[in-house]
Amino acid sequence: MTFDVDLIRKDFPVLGRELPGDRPLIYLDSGNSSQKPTQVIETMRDHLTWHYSNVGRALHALGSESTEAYEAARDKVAAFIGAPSRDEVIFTKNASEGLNLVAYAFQNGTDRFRVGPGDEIVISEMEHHSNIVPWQLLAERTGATLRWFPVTDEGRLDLTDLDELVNERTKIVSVAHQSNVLGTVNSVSPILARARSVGALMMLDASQSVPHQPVDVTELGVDFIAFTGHKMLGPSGIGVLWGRRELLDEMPPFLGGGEMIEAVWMDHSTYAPVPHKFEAGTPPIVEAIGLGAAVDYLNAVGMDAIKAHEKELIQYALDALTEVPTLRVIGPRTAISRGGTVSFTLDGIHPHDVGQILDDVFGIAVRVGHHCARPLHLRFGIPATTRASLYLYNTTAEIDALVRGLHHVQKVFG
Amino acid sequence: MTFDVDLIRKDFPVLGRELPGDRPLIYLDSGNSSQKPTQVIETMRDHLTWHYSNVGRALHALGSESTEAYEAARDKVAAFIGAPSRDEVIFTKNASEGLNLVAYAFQNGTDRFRVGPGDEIVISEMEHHSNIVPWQLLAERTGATLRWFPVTDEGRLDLTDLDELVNERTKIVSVAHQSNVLGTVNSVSPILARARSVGALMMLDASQSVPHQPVDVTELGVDFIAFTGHKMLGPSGIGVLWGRRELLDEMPPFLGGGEMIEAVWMDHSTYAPVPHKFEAGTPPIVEAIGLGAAVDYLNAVGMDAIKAHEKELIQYALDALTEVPTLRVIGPRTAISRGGTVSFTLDGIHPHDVGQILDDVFGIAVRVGHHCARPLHLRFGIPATTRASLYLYNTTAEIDALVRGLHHVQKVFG
Amino acid sequence: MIAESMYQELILEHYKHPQGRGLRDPFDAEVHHVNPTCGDEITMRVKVAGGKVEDVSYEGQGCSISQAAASVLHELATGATVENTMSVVDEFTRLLQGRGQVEPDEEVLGDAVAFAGVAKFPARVKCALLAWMAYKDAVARSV
Amino acid sequence: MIAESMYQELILEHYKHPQGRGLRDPFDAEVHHVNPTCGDEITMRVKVAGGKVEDVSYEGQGCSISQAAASVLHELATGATVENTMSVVDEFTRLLQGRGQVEPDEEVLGDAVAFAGVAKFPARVKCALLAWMAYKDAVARSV
Ligand SMILES: Cc1ncc(COP(=O)(O)O)c(C=O)c1O
Ligand SMILES: Cc1ncc(COP(=O)(O)O)c(C=O)c1O
Repeated sequence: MTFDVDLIRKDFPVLGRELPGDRPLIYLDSGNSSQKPTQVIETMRDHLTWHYSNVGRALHALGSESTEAYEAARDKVAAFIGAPSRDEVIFTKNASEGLNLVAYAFQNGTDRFRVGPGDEIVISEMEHHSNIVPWQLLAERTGATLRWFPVTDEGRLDLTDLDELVNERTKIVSVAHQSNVLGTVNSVSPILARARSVGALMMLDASQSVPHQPVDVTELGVDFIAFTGHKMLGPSGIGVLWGRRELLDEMPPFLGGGEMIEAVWMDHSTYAPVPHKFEAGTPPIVEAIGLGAAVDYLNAVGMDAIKAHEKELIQYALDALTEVPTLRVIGPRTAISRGGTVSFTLDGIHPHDVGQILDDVFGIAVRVGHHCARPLHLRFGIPATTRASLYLYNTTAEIDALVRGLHHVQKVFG
Repeated sequence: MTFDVDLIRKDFPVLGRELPGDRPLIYLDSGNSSQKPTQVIETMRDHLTWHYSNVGRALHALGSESTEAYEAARDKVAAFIGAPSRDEVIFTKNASEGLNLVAYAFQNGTDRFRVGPGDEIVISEMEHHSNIVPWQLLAERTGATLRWFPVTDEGRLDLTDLDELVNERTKIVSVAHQSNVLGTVNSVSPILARARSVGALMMLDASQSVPHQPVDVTELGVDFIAFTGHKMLGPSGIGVLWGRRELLDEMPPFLGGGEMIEAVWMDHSTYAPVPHKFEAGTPPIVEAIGLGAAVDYLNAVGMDAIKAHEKELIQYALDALTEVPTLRVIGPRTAISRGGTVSFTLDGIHPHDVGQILDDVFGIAVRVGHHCARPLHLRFGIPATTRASLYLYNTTAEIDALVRGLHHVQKVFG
Repeated sequence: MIAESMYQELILEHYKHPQGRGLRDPFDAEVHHVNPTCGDEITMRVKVAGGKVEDVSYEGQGCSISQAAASVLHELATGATVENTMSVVDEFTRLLQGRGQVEPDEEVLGDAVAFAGVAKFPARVKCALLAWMAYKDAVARSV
Repeated sequence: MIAESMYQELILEHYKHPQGRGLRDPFDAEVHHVNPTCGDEITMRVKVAGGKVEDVSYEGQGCSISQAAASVLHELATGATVENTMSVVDEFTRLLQGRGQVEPDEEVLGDAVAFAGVAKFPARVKCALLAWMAYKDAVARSV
């Protein structure tokens, strides 16, 4: 399959939608959440209509169909990220749950899964709140210390003090694989090498990388990654935590309930092996199946092709945006080691006003605000930015429309 | 709308499905998970196809459409359970998450939300694992003591020692509103009165009651209830925790991440008011919207009518099952204070064999095993039961088929 | 061309040339309000004497709607009776929360009627209300 | 009429009349295995001497498939060489995990070939394997 954006767009009905007032939709907000191809929607609908039942527990015909489809989705996800074992793929409700699950392990666990006063946790200043707040809560509740990598003016991780920041007291380092604001793709290996040398574990928030580039956990060499279905053409309500088997085995249970147990007595329980140990209660069945269909779709297009397409688009966008007077890009200004997300400010015009006029006048959907990364915005001394985030279905024509839109915004506020 | 089961069945395409080998599907496993009407499936599909975007964060046209649909679902659920305020309705991924959320509050909170050695938590022997394991984990991690109500031979809560079990040391009592095995509907008021008199909080696991009878939290008078979308015609991946506003306000955050914050700095955060405080990360958007459609459907049919229909069915089933030799019902044998769920054993035949033959020969879907209530089975001295659980779309003809099927099973193993 | 109507000339004018901006002494109460969804912030001071609003001073950052709303509030409130301003605040709130279905009372609202278009945009309603809620809070604390 | 084929005469026979049931002394190793999805349990003892299985004794509860599988195992293993039984276990495992696609080697399996139909029912595969996995485990611990 050669990459054909027009063909791809046909799979996403909403991209052909007209908003009230004859505005064709121009969707530049995939970093927030992506649209869904018909293939995903129809897979879910078909399952709900003809094959649905609870998984695991049911032995009847529908139960087997649901269980097989659900577990097949796990196989697909495992293969998609190069997981050594399917049992290392834990379905969560979103990326946030995966990050919290690991953070809670350090509150409830023993030995290397236990932090207290004197222990350190390292994150970075460019994190999404979902990779900040769980660790803040952990630190607060255990007395451990939270530390973080600063960010350079160019929007890259500042590793100058790596050896001081990640040290013998560090239990875990958790950073974004790709920033949802800056677009920066962080280079993992120097941090990982340091973490390994001091015996710390390392987690990646891969929410913005897995949807946009080939990700192989074996190659990455980290201990955990979390990502989320809705940003990769899948439905809401489903996320993934991947972790090394021996670590998952060692971690304490997170949520208790049906399906995560081996045997229960009133006064104690034993737990199922992973992945089920971490999947308490009825899982997001149809959502996992939808995510499986999304993975099939991404594979059919090809993650390399998607990455290449986005690289072209962002190169084009970075060039085109330089024409807009006073526009300041927050993050790398070249298409090197960055993905298809660009955030910017315009002098004297608040992002809310930018977003509203782009939407109302041109049907252009961008995200405005701090994008759940308030500390990063504080670091750049700005309360908010306007963000355009691109995906496989976007085109250079849409970027042209954005630039025209920004000129118009400046006219209104001129 | 008068209750017409034939009309209702038309809304559930799968009920007209033929399984391989010309077996019409007879679905008697709704206590495990219910089927979905076309109205729910199409609502989800339409949203995914034309209106989907992330909620809360996005200001553009699709963002508003998704946010309005998501929040409208909250309004529907709040009205459905008679919640004094929509802000008391928290969307979770399932009932288990809601139960764990409250249990974790007692690990991470302060004052009345804090347990330690000497404090007691009271559950019952008829609980689903999802209302046992979270409290076991809490007790284990804090040193609190877990205690439980026994169950009578008839399958009712044994309240003989109520005053001793629930005492000044009790911090919370959490019991099933309706048992998923016995069908028993527990009477809440004596326990609640005692809990109130000693200053304990009270939670109901309403997973099996909200789908099957009118439930009004104001009338019930308890502090928390948890239930789950997939058992009430909604999709998987969505559940509800309802709690009293002042308690939810007092509880510590559970999962940290996007959308549950007010402001974030690197070293601390402040949190959004409820319900958002407890909805970290991208919520199950389309799933909540699907649940809203399920609530609309249930309202249109009428919860009183559904309850009455199930009462007729269970009366019929209890009578019909007495004809099957050696069949022993576990749970109340009369249709008083019980719902449409019946579990039983057959002498010398393991439930797995019962379930398999019912399914393979007749297309009858029942659940077999301990139904995530192993302690209850231990209490009755049996490893497993066969369970038929009924819902609005079931008929007496289906119960007749079950009885015929059981006779056949006995022939095979005779 | 849907929402440009939201950006009334008057709103843009107040945004570009905010009236009474800056924090001034003396004051009876100071409050700080934040809109967490967008990060808009306002610090507001009121000085009340004998049932009359002597000064409303403020400092803030945010979008044109939130900033213009503060400026318009300053103009309407300064010099008016507290009682009077409270009925304006109530009417303004009613208008903004009316999802575009409420017929505004121009008599009461004066210039603030320019915000009628904002009511159709749920996500922006909080922007318009930020300064006005802060004002209500500040007045309550000043007594 | 799909799965009645799963309930072979031979399986029902072993279920109704289990062979070698009961825990006996002497033994070299005892193990307890549980199938958490259905609660089936088995306690199994083996006595091995000079490379030969002298006794396989067991006690358990569960469905016809799991109980018959234990009974068949007892018959096949008792008196055979350990090595020989291990190849039967391997072939049995291969058959059961083959999702109904594997052609069973009757030569190796003997009576155990009756379980071929179970392989088509993923949820029941664990029932059939319970005793056999327990046996493998017990033998490993006996050396
Ligand atoms: C009584 C009861 N409580 C809790 C649950 C758990 O619900 P879920 O699996 O959706 O979390 C169930 C159903 O499985 C149930 O029947
Ligand atoms: C970098 C990053 N991390 C984490 C998340 C959280 O994902 P979710 O909201 O699905 O939990 C997001 C998206 O919102 C993100 O962009």
